[in-house]
Amino acid sequence: MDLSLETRHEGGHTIIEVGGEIDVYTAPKLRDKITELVGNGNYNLVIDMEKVDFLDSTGLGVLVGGLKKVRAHDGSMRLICNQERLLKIFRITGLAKVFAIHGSQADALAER
Amino acid sequence: MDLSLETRHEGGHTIIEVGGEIDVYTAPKLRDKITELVGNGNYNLVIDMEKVDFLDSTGLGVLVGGLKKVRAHDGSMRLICNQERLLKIFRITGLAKVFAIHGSQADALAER
Amino acid sequence: MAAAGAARTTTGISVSIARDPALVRTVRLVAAAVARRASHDEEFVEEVRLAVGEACALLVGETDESANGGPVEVTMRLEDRLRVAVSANGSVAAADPPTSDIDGVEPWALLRGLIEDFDISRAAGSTTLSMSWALA
Amino acid sequence: MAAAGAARTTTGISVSIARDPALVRTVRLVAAAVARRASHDEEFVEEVRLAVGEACALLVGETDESANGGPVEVTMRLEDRLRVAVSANGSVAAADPPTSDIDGVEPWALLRGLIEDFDISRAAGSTTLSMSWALA
Ligand SMILES: Nc1ncnc2c1ncn2[C@@H]1O[C@H](COP(=O)(O)OP(=O)(O)O)[C@@H](O)[C@H]1O
Ligand SMILES: Nc1ncnc2c1ncn2[C@@H]1O[C@H](COP(=O)(O)OP(=O)(O)O)[C@@H](O)[C@H]1O
Repeated sequence: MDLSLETRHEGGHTIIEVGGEIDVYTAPKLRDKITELVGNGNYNLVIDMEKVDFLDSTGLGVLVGGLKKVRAHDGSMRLICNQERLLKIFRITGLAKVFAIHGSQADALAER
Repeated sequence: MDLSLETRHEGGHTIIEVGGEIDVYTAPKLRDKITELVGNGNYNLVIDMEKVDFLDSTGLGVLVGGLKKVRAHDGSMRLICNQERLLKIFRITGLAKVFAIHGSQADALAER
Repeated sequence: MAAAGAARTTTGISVSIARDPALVRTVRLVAAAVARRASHDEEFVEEVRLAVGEACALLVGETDESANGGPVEVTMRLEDRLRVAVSANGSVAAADPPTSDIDGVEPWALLRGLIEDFDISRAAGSTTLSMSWALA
Repeated sequence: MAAAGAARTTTGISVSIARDPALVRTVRLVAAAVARRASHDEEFVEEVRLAVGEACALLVGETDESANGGPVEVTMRLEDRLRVAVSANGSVAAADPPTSDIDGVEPWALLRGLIEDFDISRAAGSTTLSMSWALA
Protein backbone atom coordinates (compact mmCIF):
# COMPACT_ATOMS: atom_id res chain seq x y z
CA MET A 1 0.00 0.00 0.00
CA ASP A 2 0.92 3.60 -0.47
CA LEU A 3 3.20 2.87 -3.38
CA SER A 4 1.65 2.90 -6.82
CA LEU A 5 3.45 1.73 -9.94
CA GLU A 6 2.18 2.26 -13.48
CA THR A 7 4.19 1.09 -16.45
CA ARG A 8 3.95 2.36 -20.04
CA HIS A 9 6.10 1.79 -23.10
CA GLU A 10 6.86 4.75 -25.32
CA GLY A 11 9.42 5.22 -28.09
CA GLY A 12 11.82 2.51 -26.98
CA HIS A 13 11.59 3.56 -23.33
CA THR A 14 9.73 1.98 -20.47
CA ILE A 15 8.21 4.57 -18.19
CA ILE A 16 7.43 3.65 -14.59
CA GLU A 17 5.20 6.22 -12.94
CA VAL A 18 5.75 5.93 -9.22
CA GLY A 19 3.35 7.43 -6.70
CA GLY A 20 3.35 7.59 -2.91
CA GLU A 21 6.17 6.74 -0.54
CA ILE A 22 9.32 4.85 -1.52
CA ASP A 23 10.65 3.66 1.80
CA VAL A 24 11.96 0.62 3.64
CA TYR A 25 8.53 -1.01 3.40
CA THR A 26 7.62 -0.28 -0.21
CA ALA A 27 11.02 -0.11 -1.95
CA PRO A 28 11.13 -3.91 -2.47
CA LYS A 29 8.04 -3.59 -4.69
CA LEU A 30 9.83 -1.06 -6.89
CA ARG A 31 12.92 -3.30 -6.98
CA ASP A 32 10.80 -6.28 -8.05
CA LYS A 33 9.17 -4.23 -10.80
CA ILE A 34 12.54 -3.07 -12.14
CA THR A 35 13.94 -6.60 -11.96
CA GLU A 36 10.90 -7.93 -13.81
CA LEU A 37 11.15 -5.27 -16.55
CA VAL A 38 14.87 -5.78 -17.06
CA GLY A 39 14.31 -9.55 -17.03
CA ASN A 40 11.83 -9.05 -19.89
CA GLY A 41 14.37 -7.14 -21.94
CA ASN A 42 13.43 -3.55 -21.10
CA TYR A 43 16.81 -1.85 -20.70
CA ASN A 44 15.84 1.79 -21.13
CA LEU A 45 13.89 2.86 -18.09
CA VAL A 46 12.40 6.20 -17.15
CA ILE A 47 11.36 6.50 -13.51
CA ASP A 48 8.78 9.24 -13.16
CA MET A 49 8.86 10.42 -9.55
CA GLU A 50 6.56 13.40 -9.90
CA LYS A 51 3.96 11.82 -7.60
CA VAL A 52 6.44 10.55 -5.03
CA ASP A 53 5.87 12.03 -1.54
CA PHE A 54 8.75 10.41 0.26
CA LEU A 55 12.07 8.78 -0.56
CA ASP A 56 14.56 7.28 1.87
CA SER A 57 17.94 5.61 1.37
CA THR A 58 16.31 2.22 0.81
CA GLY A 59 14.58 3.79 -2.17
CA LEU A 60 17.84 5.35 -3.35
CA GLY A 61 19.46 1.93 -3.06
CA VAL A 62 16.80 0.42 -5.31
CA LEU A 63 17.35 3.16 -7.89
CA VAL A 64 21.13 2.68 -7.81
CA GLY A 65 20.61 -1.07 -8.09
CA GLY A 66 18.35 -0.53 -11.08
CA LEU A 67 20.92 1.69 -12.74
CA LYS A 68 23.52 -1.04 -12.34
CA LYS A 69 21.16 -3.60 -13.86
CA VAL A 70 20.33 -1.60 -16.98
CA ARG A 71 23.94 -0.54 -17.48
CA ALA A 72 24.95 -4.20 -17.45
CA HIS A 73 22.84 -4.39 -20.65
CA ASP A 74 24.15 -1.09 -22.05
CA GLY A 75 20.79 0.42 -21.11
CA SER A 76 19.85 3.62 -19.37
CA MET A 77 17.82 4.80 -16.46
CA ARG A 78 16.51 8.37 -16.40
CA LEU A 79 14.67 9.95 -13.52
CA ILE A 80 11.92 12.53 -13.66
CA CYS A 81 11.83 14.71 -10.61
CA ASN A 82 10.77 18.30 -10.09
CA GLN A 83 10.34 18.39 -6.35
CA GLU A 84 12.99 20.29 -4.47
CA ARG A 85 12.69 18.10 -1.39
CA LEU A 86 13.53 15.00 -3.43
CA LEU A 87 16.25 16.72 -5.47
CA LYS A 88 17.87 17.69 -2.17
CA ILE A 89 18.12 14.01 -1.21
CA PHE A 90 19.90 13.23 -4.48
CA ARG A 91 22.28 16.14 -3.92
CA ILE A 92 23.11 15.27 -0.32
CA THR A 93 23.97 11.70 -1.22
CA GLY A 94 25.97 12.68 -4.30
CA LEU A 95 23.54 10.76 -6.50
CA ALA A 96 22.48 13.88 -8.38
CA LYS A 97 25.70 13.39 -10.36
CA VAL A 98 25.05 9.70 -10.93
CA PHE A 99 21.54 9.92 -12.35
CA ALA A 100 20.23 11.82 -15.35
CA ILE A 101 17.43 13.79 -13.66
CA HIS A 102 14.88 15.50 -15.89
CA GLY A 103 12.05 17.92 -15.18
CA SER A 104 9.37 16.22 -17.28
CA GLN A 105 8.61 13.12 -19.33
CA ALA A 106 8.94 15.17 -22.52
CA ASP A 107 12.44 16.24 -21.45
CA ALA A 108 13.46 12.75 -20.45
CA LEU A 109 12.27 11.21 -23.70
CA ALA A 110 13.68 13.99 -25.90
CA GLU A 111 17.25 13.35 -24.81
CA ARG A 112 19.28 10.98 -26.92
CA MET B 1 -3.66 25.18 16.93
CA ASP B 2 -5.94 23.21 14.68
CA LEU B 3 -9.05 24.79 16.08
CA SER B 4 -10.44 27.78 14.25
CA LEU B 5 -13.21 29.98 15.61
CA GLU B 6 -15.03 32.65 13.59
CA THR B 7 -17.81 34.65 15.12
CA ARG B 8 -20.62 36.50 13.30
CA HIS B 9 -23.78 38.17 14.49
CA GLU B 10 -26.96 37.65 12.47
CA GLY B 11 -30.61 38.32 13.27
CA GLY B 12 -30.25 38.23 17.03
CA HIS B 13 -28.07 35.14 16.95
CA THR B 14 -24.34 34.80 17.40
CA ILE B 15 -22.88 32.24 15.05
CA ILE B 16 -19.59 30.57 15.94
CA GLU B 17 -18.11 28.74 12.99
CA VAL B 18 -15.80 26.09 14.38
CA GLY B 19 -13.19 24.33 12.27
CA GLY B 20 -10.68 21.58 12.99
CA GLU B 21 -10.49 19.34 16.01
CA ILE B 22 -12.37 19.95 19.27
CA ASP B 23 -10.46 17.80 21.72
CA VAL B 24 -8.85 17.80 25.14
CA TYR B 25 -6.24 20.30 23.88
CA THR B 26 -8.41 22.75 21.96
CA ALA B 27 -11.76 22.54 23.79
CA PRO B 28 -10.67 25.15 26.41
CA LYS B 29 -10.40 27.71 23.58
CA LEU B 30 -13.99 27.05 22.56
CA ARG B 31 -15.07 27.25 26.20
CA ASP B 32 -13.30 30.60 26.60
CA LYS B 33 -14.98 31.93 23.47
CA ILE B 34 -18.45 30.89 24.66
CA THR B 35 -17.79 32.34 28.12
CA GLU B 36 -16.65 35.61 26.56
CA LEU B 37 -19.69 35.84 24.28
CA VAL B 38 -22.16 35.07 27.07
CA GLY B 39 -20.32 37.53 29.31
CA ASN B 40 -20.91 40.19 26.65
CA GLY B 41 -24.64 39.50 26.59
CA ASN B 42 -24.88 37.12 23.65
CA TYR B 43 -27.37 34.52 24.85
CA ASN B 44 -28.51 33.01 21.57
CA LEU B 45 -25.66 30.99 20.15
CA VAL B 46 -25.42 28.92 17.00
CA ILE B 47 -22.42 26.60 16.88
CA ASP B 48 -21.66 25.69 13.28
CA MET B 49 -19.72 22.42 13.31
CA GLU B 50 -19.68 21.76 9.58
CA LYS B 51 -15.91 22.11 9.41
CA VAL B 52 -15.19 20.11 12.56
CA ASP B 53 -13.06 17.00 11.90
CA PHE B 54 -12.99 15.59 15.37
CA LEU B 55 -14.98 15.84 18.59
CA ASP B 56 -14.29 14.07 21.87
CA SER B 57 -16.04 14.12 25.22
CA THR B 58 -14.09 17.17 26.37
CA GLY B 59 -15.66 19.00 23.43
CA LEU B 60 -19.09 17.63 24.32
CA GLY B 61 -18.53 18.86 27.86
CA VAL B 62 -17.83 22.36 26.61
CA LEU B 63 -21.00 22.32 24.51
CA VAL B 64 -23.10 21.10 27.45
CA GLY B 65 -21.49 23.73 29.66
CA GLY B 66 -22.33 26.39 27.07
CA LEU B 67 -25.93 25.24 26.92
CA LYS B 68 -26.19 25.58 30.70
CA LYS B 69 -24.75 29.09 30.54
CA VAL B 70 -27.13 30.42 27.89
CA ARG B 71 -30.14 28.74 29.52
CA ALA B 72 -29.31 30.52 32.76
CA HIS B 73 -30.07 33.68 30.75
CA ASP B 74 -33.14 32.18 29.02
CA GLY B 75 -31.02 31.93 25.90
CA SER B 76 -30.52 29.15 23.40
CA MET B 77 -27.75 27.17 21.82
CA ARG B 78 -28.28 25.51 18.46
CA LEU B 79 -25.83 23.23 16.73
CA ILE B 80 -25.25 22.86 13.01
CA CYS B 81 -23.98 19.46 12.09
CA ASN B 82 -24.38 17.35 8.99
CA GLN B 83 -21.62 14.84 9.45
CA GLU B 84 -22.74 11.36 10.33
CA ARG B 85 -19.60 10.63 12.34
CA LEU B 86 -20.27 13.58 14.63
CA LEU B 87 -24.03 12.93 14.85
CA LYS B 88 -23.17 9.40 15.99
CA ILE B 89 -21.24 10.84 18.93
CA PHE B 90 -24.24 12.91 19.98
CA ARG B 91 -26.50 9.87 19.70
CA ILE B 92 -24.20 7.53 21.65
CA THR B 93 -23.95 9.97 24.55
CA GLY B 94 -27.65 10.77 24.56
CA LEU B 95 -26.89 14.40 23.75
CA ALA B 96 -28.74 14.26 20.42
CA LYS B 97 -31.89 14.71 22.54
CA VAL B 98 -30.41 17.56 24.54
CA PHE B 99 -29.28 19.78 21.68
CA ALA B 100 -31.25 21.25 18.83
CA ILE B 101 -29.16 19.98 15.91
CA HIS B 102 -29.76 21.52 12.48
CA GLY B 103 -28.49 20.66 9.01
CA SER B 104 -27.58 24.19 7.91
CA GLN B 105 -27.26 27.78 9.11
CA ALA B 106 -30.46 28.66 7.21
CA ASP B 107 -32.32 25.91 9.08
CA ALA B 108 -30.89 26.89 12.43
CA LEU B 109 -31.74 30.59 11.98
CA ALA B 110 -35.21 29.92 10.51
CA GLU B 111 -36.45 28.15 13.62
CA ARG B 112 -38.24 30.28 16.16
CA MET C 1 -2.36 -7.16 -0.80
CA ALA C 2 0.79 -7.57 1.23
CA ALA C 3 -0.45 -5.16 3.89
CA ALA C 4 -3.62 -7.15 4.53
CA GLY C 5 -1.62 -10.32 4.98
CA ALA C 6 0.88 -8.65 7.26
CA ALA C 7 -1.95 -7.49 9.49
CA ARG C 8 -2.51 -11.09 10.57
CA THR C 9 0.99 -11.37 11.96
CA THR C 10 1.42 -9.94 15.42
CA THR C 11 2.81 -6.48 14.92
CA GLY C 12 2.66 -3.73 17.40
CA ILE C 13 3.41 -0.18 18.26
CA SER C 14 3.36 1.56 21.56
CA VAL C 15 3.38 5.24 22.21
CA SER C 16 4.19 6.92 25.46
CA ILE C 17 3.37 10.59 25.88
CA ALA C 18 3.99 13.19 28.51
CA ARG C 19 0.70 14.22 30.11
CA ASP C 20 0.31 17.08 27.68
CA PRO C 21 -3.11 17.53 26.01
CA ALA C 22 -1.42 18.69 22.81
CA LEU C 23 0.08 15.24 22.29
CA VAL C 24 -3.25 13.42 22.28
CA ARG C 25 -3.85 14.26 18.65
CA THR C 26 -0.53 12.68 17.75
CA VAL C 27 -1.69 9.48 19.40
CA ARG C 28 -4.86 9.70 17.32
CA LEU C 29 -2.71 9.89 14.19
CA VAL C 30 -0.95 6.71 15.21
CA ALA C 31 -4.22 4.97 16.08
CA ALA C 32 -5.68 5.84 12.68
CA ALA C 33 -2.54 4.60 10.92
CA VAL C 34 -2.61 1.28 12.77
CA ALA C 35 -6.33 0.84 12.18
CA ARG C 36 -5.89 1.58 8.49
CA ARG C 37 -3.36 -1.22 8.27
CA ALA C 38 -6.00 -3.60 9.60
CA SER C 39 -8.81 -2.36 7.42
CA HIS C 40 -9.51 0.14 4.68
CA ASP C 41 -13.01 0.70 6.04
CA GLU C 42 -12.82 4.40 6.92
CA GLU C 43 -15.71 4.10 9.37
CA PHE C 44 -13.70 1.55 11.35
CA VAL C 45 -10.60 3.75 11.19
CA GLU C 46 -12.60 6.72 12.45
CA GLU C 47 -14.03 4.70 15.33
CA VAL C 48 -10.58 3.55 16.45
CA ARG C 49 -9.23 7.10 16.16
CA LEU C 50 -12.11 8.44 18.26
CA ALA C 51 -11.92 5.69 20.89
CA VAL C 52 -8.16 5.80 21.37
CA GLY C 53 -8.19 9.60 21.39
CA GLU C 54 -10.98 9.62 23.93
CA ALA C 55 -9.28 7.10 26.22
CA CYS C 56 -6.07 9.05 25.98
CA ALA C 57 -7.79 12.37 26.68
CA LEU C 58 -9.43 10.93 29.79
CA LEU C 59 -6.11 9.75 31.20
CA VAL C 60 -4.14 12.83 30.16
CA GLY C 61 -6.65 15.18 31.70
CA GLU C 62 -7.41 18.64 30.51
CA THR C 63 -4.94 20.68 32.50
CA ASP C 64 -1.19 20.66 32.49
CA GLU C 65 -1.25 20.50 36.30
CA SER C 66 -1.28 16.72 36.17
CA ALA C 67 1.91 16.81 34.09
CA ASN C 68 3.82 15.30 37.00
CA GLY C 69 1.59 12.22 36.99
CA GLY C 70 3.91 10.37 34.64
CA PRO C 71 3.34 9.37 31.05
CA VAL C 72 0.28 7.89 29.44
CA GLU C 73 1.09 4.70 27.56
CA VAL C 74 -0.80 3.45 24.56
CA THR C 75 -0.15 -0.02 23.18
CA MET C 76 -1.68 -1.18 19.91
CA ARG C 77 -1.35 -4.69 18.59
CA LEU C 78 -2.73 -6.35 15.50
CA GLU C 79 -3.22 -10.02 16.23
CA ASP C 80 -6.49 -11.96 16.13
CA ARG C 81 -8.14 -8.62 16.93
CA LEU C 82 -6.92 -5.06 17.08
CA ARG C 83 -6.10 -4.69 20.76
CA VAL C 84 -5.45 -1.35 22.41
CA ALA C 85 -4.52 -0.61 26.01
CA VAL C 86 -4.22 2.91 27.38
CA SER C 87 -2.76 3.22 30.84
CA ALA C 88 -1.35 5.77 33.22
CA ASN C 89 0.31 5.62 36.58
CA GLY C 90 -0.26 7.90 39.51
CA SER C 91 -3.25 10.15 39.89
CA VAL C 92 -5.52 10.05 36.91
CA ALA C 93 -8.01 12.79 36.09
CA ALA C 94 -10.68 10.25 35.20
CA ALA C 95 -10.07 7.94 38.15
CA ASP C 96 -13.22 9.20 39.86
CA PRO C 97 -16.08 6.73 40.00
CA PRO C 98 -17.62 6.22 36.55
CA THR C 99 -20.65 8.27 37.57
CA SER C 100 -18.67 11.49 37.83
CA ASP C 101 -19.72 14.47 35.83
CA ILE C 102 -17.40 16.71 33.83
CA ASP C 103 -19.50 19.65 32.78
CA GLY C 104 -22.47 17.30 32.49
CA VAL C 105 -20.81 14.67 30.33
CA GLU C 106 -20.48 11.22 31.84
CA PRO C 107 -16.86 10.48 30.92
CA TRP C 108 -17.22 6.79 30.11
CA ALA C 109 -20.49 7.07 28.18
CA LEU C 110 -18.79 7.61 24.84
CA LEU C 111 -16.30 4.77 25.19
CA ARG C 112 -18.87 2.33 26.52
CA GLY C 113 -21.31 3.24 23.78
CA LEU C 114 -18.71 3.12 21.05
CA ILE C 115 -16.85 -0.10 21.78
CA GLU C 116 -18.30 -3.52 22.34
CA ASP C 117 -15.22 -4.82 24.12
CA PHE C 118 -14.25 -2.11 26.58
CA ASP C 119 -12.84 -2.62 30.03
CA ILE C 120 -11.46 -0.44 32.83
CA SER C 121 -9.06 -1.92 35.34
CA ARG C 122 -7.30 -0.29 38.25
CA ALA C 123 -4.32 -1.69 40.08
CA ALA C 124 -1.72 -0.15 42.38
CA GLY C 125 -2.59 3.44 41.53
CA SER C 126 -2.61 2.78 37.81
CA THR C 127 -5.60 2.80 35.47
CA THR C 128 -5.80 0.80 32.24
CA LEU C 129 -8.48 1.18 29.61
CA SER C 130 -8.57 -1.88 27.36
CA MET C 131 -10.46 -2.17 24.13
CA SER C 132 -10.47 -4.41 21.11
CA TRP C 133 -12.06 -4.73 17.69
CA ALA C 134 -12.65 -7.72 15.46
CA LEU C 135 -10.75 -7.57 12.18
CA ALA C 136 -13.04 -7.86 9.18
CA MET D 1 -0.08 31.02 19.78
CA ALA D 2 -0.37 28.71 22.72
CA ALA D 3 1.30 25.88 20.82
CA ALA D 4 4.45 27.90 20.19
CA GLY D 5 4.77 28.70 23.86
CA ALA D 6 4.14 25.14 24.91
CA ALA D 7 6.96 24.01 22.68
CA ARG D 8 9.41 25.61 25.08
CA THR D 9 8.27 23.41 27.93
CA THR D 10 9.77 19.96 27.94
CA THR D 11 7.23 17.71 26.37
CA GLY D 12 7.95 14.38 24.87
CA ILE D 13 6.67 11.37 23.09
CA SER D 14 8.27 8.03 22.56
CA VAL D 15 7.26 5.37 20.12
CA SER D 16 8.33 1.77 20.21
CA ILE D 17 7.69 -0.39 17.16
CA ALA D 18 8.08 -4.04 16.32
CA ARG D 19 10.82 -4.46 13.74
CA ASP D 20 8.29 -4.31 10.93
CA PRO D 21 9.09 -2.06 7.93
CA ALA D 22 5.41 -1.19 7.56
CA LEU D 23 5.46 0.65 10.89
CA VAL D 24 8.24 3.06 9.90
CA ARG D 25 5.81 5.33 8.10
CA THR D 26 3.75 5.59 11.28
CA VAL D 27 6.84 6.80 13.10
CA ARG D 28 7.32 9.38 10.33
CA LEU D 29 3.77 10.60 10.97
CA VAL D 30 4.62 11.10 14.63
CA ALA D 31 7.91 12.82 13.81
CA ALA D 32 6.16 15.24 11.49
CA ALA D 33 3.50 15.98 14.11
CA VAL D 34 6.10 16.70 16.79
CA ALA D 35 8.17 18.84 14.43
CA ARG D 36 5.08 20.79 13.42
CA ARG D 37 4.48 21.63 17.07
CA ALA D 38 7.94 23.14 17.22
CA SER D 39 7.73 25.05 13.97
CA HIS D 40 5.31 25.74 11.15
CA ASP D 41 8.18 25.82 8.67
CA GLU D 42 7.22 22.94 6.40
CA GLU D 43 10.80 22.55 5.19
CA PHE D 44 11.90 21.89 8.77
CA VAL D 45 9.00 19.47 9.29
CA GLU D 46 9.94 17.61 6.11
CA GLU D 47 13.57 17.37 7.19
CA VAL D 48 12.65 15.90 10.58
CA ARG D 49 10.23 13.46 8.95
CA LEU D 50 12.93 12.33 6.52
CA ALA D 51 15.68 12.05 9.13
CA VAL D 52 13.62 10.17 11.72
CA GLY D 53 12.18 7.90 9.04
CA GLU D 54 15.64 7.22 7.68
CA ALA D 55 17.12 6.44 11.10
CA CYS D 56 14.20 4.18 11.87
CA ALA D 57 14.47 2.40 8.51
CA LEU D 58 18.16 1.73 9.08
CA LEU D 59 17.52 0.14 12.48
CA VAL D 60 14.39 -1.75 11.44
CA GLY D 61 16.11 -3.25 8.42
CA GLU D 62 14.41 -4.17 5.21
CA THR D 63 13.47 -7.77 5.88
CA ASP D 64 11.15 -9.24 8.45
CA GLU D 65 13.87 -11.75 9.35
CA SER D 66 15.25 -9.37 11.94
CA ALA D 67 11.82 -9.27 13.60
CA ASN D 68 13.20 -11.14 16.60
CA GLY D 69 15.77 -8.42 17.25
CA GLY D 70 13.42 -6.60 19.59
CA PRO D 71 11.70 -3.26 19.12
CA VAL D 72 13.08 -0.04 17.72
CA GLU D 73 12.54 2.85 20.10
CA VAL D 74 12.16 6.45 19.05
CA THR D 75 12.16 9.22 21.63
CA MET D 76 11.34 12.80 20.69
CA ARG D 77 11.59 15.69 23.08
CA LEU D 78 10.99 19.38 22.65
CA GLU D 79 13.21 21.26 25.07
CA ASP D 80 15.93 23.78 24.18
CA ARG D 81 16.21 21.87 20.89
CA LEU D 82 14.17 19.17 19.24
CA ARG D 83 16.02 16.05 20.33
CA VAL D 84 15.43 12.65 18.79
CA ALA D 85 17.03 9.33 19.69
CA VAL D 86 16.41 6.15 17.73
CA SER D 87 17.75 2.97 19.25
CA ALA D 88 17.51 -0.77 18.92
CA ASN D 89 18.87 -3.69 20.86
CA GLY D 90 20.35 -6.84 19.50
CA SER D 91 21.62 -7.25 15.99
CA VAL D 92 21.01 -4.22 13.86
CA ALA D 93 20.95 -4.30 10.07
CA ALA D 94 22.97 -1.10 9.88
CA ALA D 95 25.51 -2.01 12.55
CA ASP D 96 28.17 -2.64 9.89
CA PRO D 97 30.99 -0.13 9.72
CA PRO D 98 29.77 3.18 8.29
CA THR D 99 31.56 2.45 5.02
CA SER D 100 29.27 -0.45 4.16
CA ASP D 101 27.41 -0.41 0.90
CA ILE D 102 23.75 -1.31 0.47
CA ASP D 103 23.20 -1.57 -3.26
CA GLY D 104 25.75 1.20 -3.65
CA VAL D 105 24.21 3.60 -1.15
CA GLU D 106 26.34 4.51 1.84
CA PRO D 107 23.75 4.16 4.60
CA TRP D 108 24.82 7.06 6.78
CA ALA D 109 25.41 9.55 3.95
CA LEU D 110 21.89 10.86 3.97
CA LEU D 111 21.66 11.34 7.74
CA ARG D 112 25.12 12.88 8.01
CA GLY D 113 24.40 15.20 5.10
CA LEU D 114 20.97 16.16 6.38
CA ILE D 115 21.57 16.83 10.05
CA GLU D 116 24.18 19.06 11.59
CA ASP D 117 24.00 17.38 14.98
CA PHE D 118 24.04 13.66 14.26
CA ASP D 119 25.70 10.99 16.33
CA ILE D 120 25.92 7.20 16.35
CA SER D 121 26.71 5.38 19.56
CA ARG D 122 26.97 1.69 20.25
CA ALA D 123 26.91 0.07 23.66
CA ALA D 124 26.30 -3.47 24.82
CA GLY D 125 24.86 -4.68 21.53
CA SER D 126 22.58 -1.69 21.17
CA THR D 127 22.82 1.12 18.62
CA THR D 128 21.52 4.62 19.19
CA LEU D 129 21.23 7.29 16.52
CA SER D 130 20.95 10.72 18.12
CA MET D 131 20.04 13.91 16.33
CA SER D 132 18.85 17.36 17.26
CA TRP D 133 17.64 20.55 15.66
CA ALA D 134 17.65 24.12 16.87
CA LEU D 135 14.19 25.60 17.35
CA ALA D 136 13.67 28.75 15.33
N1 LIG E 1 -22.60 12.19 28.06
C1 LIG E 1 -23.89 12.25 28.40
N2 LIG E 1 -24.64 11.17 28.23
C2 LIG E 1 -25.94 11.21 28.52
N3 LIG E 1 -26.59 12.29 28.99
C3 LIG E 1 -25.88 13.39 29.18
C4 LIG E 1 -24.51 13.44 28.90
N4 LIG E 1 -24.08 14.69 29.17
C5 LIG E 1 -25.12 15.36 29.61
N5 LIG E 1 -26.21 14.59 29.62
C6 LIG E 1 -27.55 14.96 30.02
O1 LIG E 1 -27.94 16.04 29.21
C7 LIG E 1 -28.88 16.81 29.93
C8 LIG E 1 -28.61 18.25 29.69
O2 LIG E 1 -27.90 18.73 30.72
P1 LIG E 1 -27.87 20.28 30.99
O3 LIG E 1 -26.88 20.87 30.06
O4 LIG E 1 -27.60 20.45 32.43
O5 LIG E 1 -29.32 20.83 30.59
P2 LIG E 1 -30.66 20.88 31.43
O6 LIG E 1 -30.81 22.33 31.74
O7 LIG E 1 -31.69 20.38 30.46
O8 LIG E 1 -30.49 20.01 32.62
C9 LIG E 1 -28.79 16.39 31.37
O9 LIG E 1 -29.97 15.67 31.67
C10 LIG E 1 -27.60 15.48 31.43
O10 LIG E 1 -27.76 14.41 32.31
N1 LIG F 1 24.66 7.39 -1.05
C1 LIG F 1 25.67 7.66 -1.89
N2 LIG F 1 26.41 8.74 -1.68
C2 LIG F 1 27.41 9.04 -2.52
N3 LIG F 1 27.72 8.30 -3.60
C3 LIG F 1 27.01 7.21 -3.83
C4 LIG F 1 25.96 6.83 -3.01
N4 LIG F 1 25.41 5.71 -3.53
C5 LIG F 1 26.13 5.40 -4.60
N5 LIG F 1 27.07 6.29 -4.79
C6 LIG F 1 28.02 6.31 -5.88
O1 LIG F 1 27.30 6.39 -7.09
C7 LIG F 1 28.08 5.81 -8.10
C8 LIG F 1 27.19 5.00 -8.96
O2 LIG F 1 27.31 3.70 -8.60
P1 LIG F 1 26.89 2.57 -9.61
O3 LIG F 1 25.40 2.47 -9.58
O4 LIG F 1 27.64 1.37 -9.23
O5 LIG F 1 27.28 3.09 -11.04
P2 LIG F 1 28.67 2.99 -11.82
O6 LIG F 1 28.44 1.95 -12.87
O7 LIG F 1 28.85 4.36 -12.39
O8 LIG F 1 29.73 2.60 -10.83
C9 LIG F 1 29.20 5.04 -7.43
O9 LIG F 1 30.39 5.72 -7.64
C10 LIG F 1 28.84 5.05 -5.96
O10 LIG F 1 29.96 5.12 -5.11
